[in-house]
Amino acid sequence: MRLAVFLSEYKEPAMLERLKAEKLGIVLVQNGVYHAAVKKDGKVSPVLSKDVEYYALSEDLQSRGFSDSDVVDGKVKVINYEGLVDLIFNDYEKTIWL
Amino acid sequence: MRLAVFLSEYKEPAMLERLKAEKLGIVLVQNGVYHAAVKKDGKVSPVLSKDVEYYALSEDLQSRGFSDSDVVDGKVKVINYEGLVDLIFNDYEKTIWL
Amino acid sequence: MGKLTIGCFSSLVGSMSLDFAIKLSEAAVKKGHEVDLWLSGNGTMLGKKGQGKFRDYSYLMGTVKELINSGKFKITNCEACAKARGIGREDTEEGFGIASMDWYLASAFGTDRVLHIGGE
Amino acid sequence: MGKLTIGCFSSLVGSMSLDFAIKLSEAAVKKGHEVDLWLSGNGTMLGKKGQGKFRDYSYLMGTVKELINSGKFKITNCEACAKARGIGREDTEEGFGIASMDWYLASAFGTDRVLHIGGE
Amino acid sequence: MAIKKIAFIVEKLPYKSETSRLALTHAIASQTVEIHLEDGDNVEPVLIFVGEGVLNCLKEQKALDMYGVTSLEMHIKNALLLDLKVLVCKEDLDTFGLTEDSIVMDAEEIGGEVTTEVVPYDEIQKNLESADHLMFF
Amino acid sequence: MAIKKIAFIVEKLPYKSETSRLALTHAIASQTVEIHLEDGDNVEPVLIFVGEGVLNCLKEQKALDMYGVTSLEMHIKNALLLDLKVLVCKEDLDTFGLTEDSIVMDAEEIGGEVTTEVVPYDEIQKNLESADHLMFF
Repeated sequence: MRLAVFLSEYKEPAMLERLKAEKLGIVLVQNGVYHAAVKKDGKVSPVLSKDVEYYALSEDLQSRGFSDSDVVDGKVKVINYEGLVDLIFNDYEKTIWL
Repeated sequence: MRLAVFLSEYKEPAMLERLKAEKLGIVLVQNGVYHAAVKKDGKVSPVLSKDVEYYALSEDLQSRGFSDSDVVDGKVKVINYEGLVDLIFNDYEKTIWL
Repeated sequence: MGKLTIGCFSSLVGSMSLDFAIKLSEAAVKKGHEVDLWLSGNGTMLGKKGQGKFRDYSYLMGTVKELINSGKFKITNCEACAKARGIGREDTEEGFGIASMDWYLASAFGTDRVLHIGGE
Repeated sequence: MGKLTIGCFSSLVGSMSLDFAIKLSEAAVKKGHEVDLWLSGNGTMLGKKGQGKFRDYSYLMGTVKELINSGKFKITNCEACAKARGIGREDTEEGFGIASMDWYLASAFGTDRVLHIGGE
Repeated sequence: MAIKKIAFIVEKLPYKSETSRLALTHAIASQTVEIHLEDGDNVEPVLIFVGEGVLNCLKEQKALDMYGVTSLEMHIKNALLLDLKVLVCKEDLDTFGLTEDSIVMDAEEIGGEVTTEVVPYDEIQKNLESADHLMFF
Repeated sequence: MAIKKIAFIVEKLPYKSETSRLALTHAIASQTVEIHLEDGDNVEPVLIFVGEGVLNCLKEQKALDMYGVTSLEMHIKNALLLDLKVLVCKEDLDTFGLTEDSIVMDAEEIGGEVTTEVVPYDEIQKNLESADHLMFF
């Protein structure tokens, strides 16, 4: 399956380790964007250590004081709500909001 | 100070490690009672590893399928709402709800 | 063009999940998609009449009304969840449906994508 | 006998924190203490008129009314928080106060114990 | 004529929030969804308890006595009574030292015929894959 | 004549929930509490940001543009404008690699005179001890 996992909080949900999918995307929204925008003790969030697609919502980055270019890891693609709509319809079949 | 810390969730809040008090009590309520009632991978919750007073709310244990005697560590005193009132007025001066 | 069913179980004001659901609906409708939005749990607060518009709290009713007027957006409150909170038909803004939980499953049956946003 | 000020910022039904606050108030009043209960954030939903009484959702109004009648219990909604959610005076059950946030601080000033229960 | 499979996945604890309760009531609503659909169309729900969510399945929950709200235990029995498929993750039960004796396995006393299935996570993953839509509570 | 000190401790992140915003608005309400009290009595608030809560203090929050809600940044500036004591935990800023440059340190542009104080956790602990009541948001 092609699965988009929405992560809305700044923690590492146990479920994230378990989910398998042919194509897996992790969409950082709301407080999930901190995974993309800050390092803790100098380290990038463990959430970003998987070999999957990553996205972060621009509106939620900006609300919290970050610009799109503040993203700490180049593999995270910054998208806006319009991009998110395309992602949901074109790139993935199923979604899970953690 | 004499400080009662209410723990209402089944996780280990970072703040718990930091708080210092002459007399510290940890009151397990709501989903905090799981710390007192279940072991994870055979181990008692790290929340119970401090040298402080522990209490668990009987009504919240029972709601979740535990009896008062299911508490996994003898140092946790099971109390009801009436006991909690006495605790707040007689044994502690300040409270924090984590 | 497709159809997206969103379920939002999070509260108004107390959480930003409803803001997220409405912004996503807006972007989808703008692109020509249809959206069904199911409100359950504290999400049912969104339809309450008479919400004050303060800058410290998000106010979504303006956008919701525009979405309803687009003809491509259906928004429905879970009847029991709303009623448990004292929100009946007379308390609910026009344009909001009120239905039992099978409405959400029926929408999910006939849709292309489901985004289920759980409660707090 | 003492006075306990409880602030509850958690939602009705969506969370059990309001149930906790009411049960604690009940136990305190039964022991002869006074209780001030401040409702802010989603906690303001507690005072909404017309809440349905279903067994799947907690229904606290009966106990709240008994507490109010005891004369040892004051319950007050945060005005802005309630209004942002569309809950004005006319939507609020009798016996509930409506005040700005300084009411809570004033209560905390003159009380023996404060239990502040945060939001979700 | 189509059947759409929806997986209701419960990973949250009961009571603190309303989430796991709403998973149950929404899954049970599949019993009446036909009235909205064409002849022969239907929704097939599967209820899945994983992670800390398995603690929803404990027996002897006294929530009704203590707080006047229906227990999750009773909701699960209702789901079984209505022949819903209920899966509980074996590994997660093990984590909490729980066995089939500790959890709601049937609804016999109210006339239920199907039983809870304790399955390895792999089986749950298969159900996520075969479902048309996922609702994660 | 008495002064009661209340500590408003913010440990939650902004925006996902309303909690940290309500900490600010309640702390600021101390400005008008006198009307409820006897002459000379007053409440002295101290606002404390610890743990992940320090992320509420970041500059350049565009919440108003994006979602139409006042940013936490603006609330903190209001608190400083009203001469509230604002403490931010140094160790927690370090954890996130933040410095005084990254956070709201003053409200000069709206006429504020006091500044945010970045202090070690020990100092925060002392404030918890000297406070009459604690409100943990």
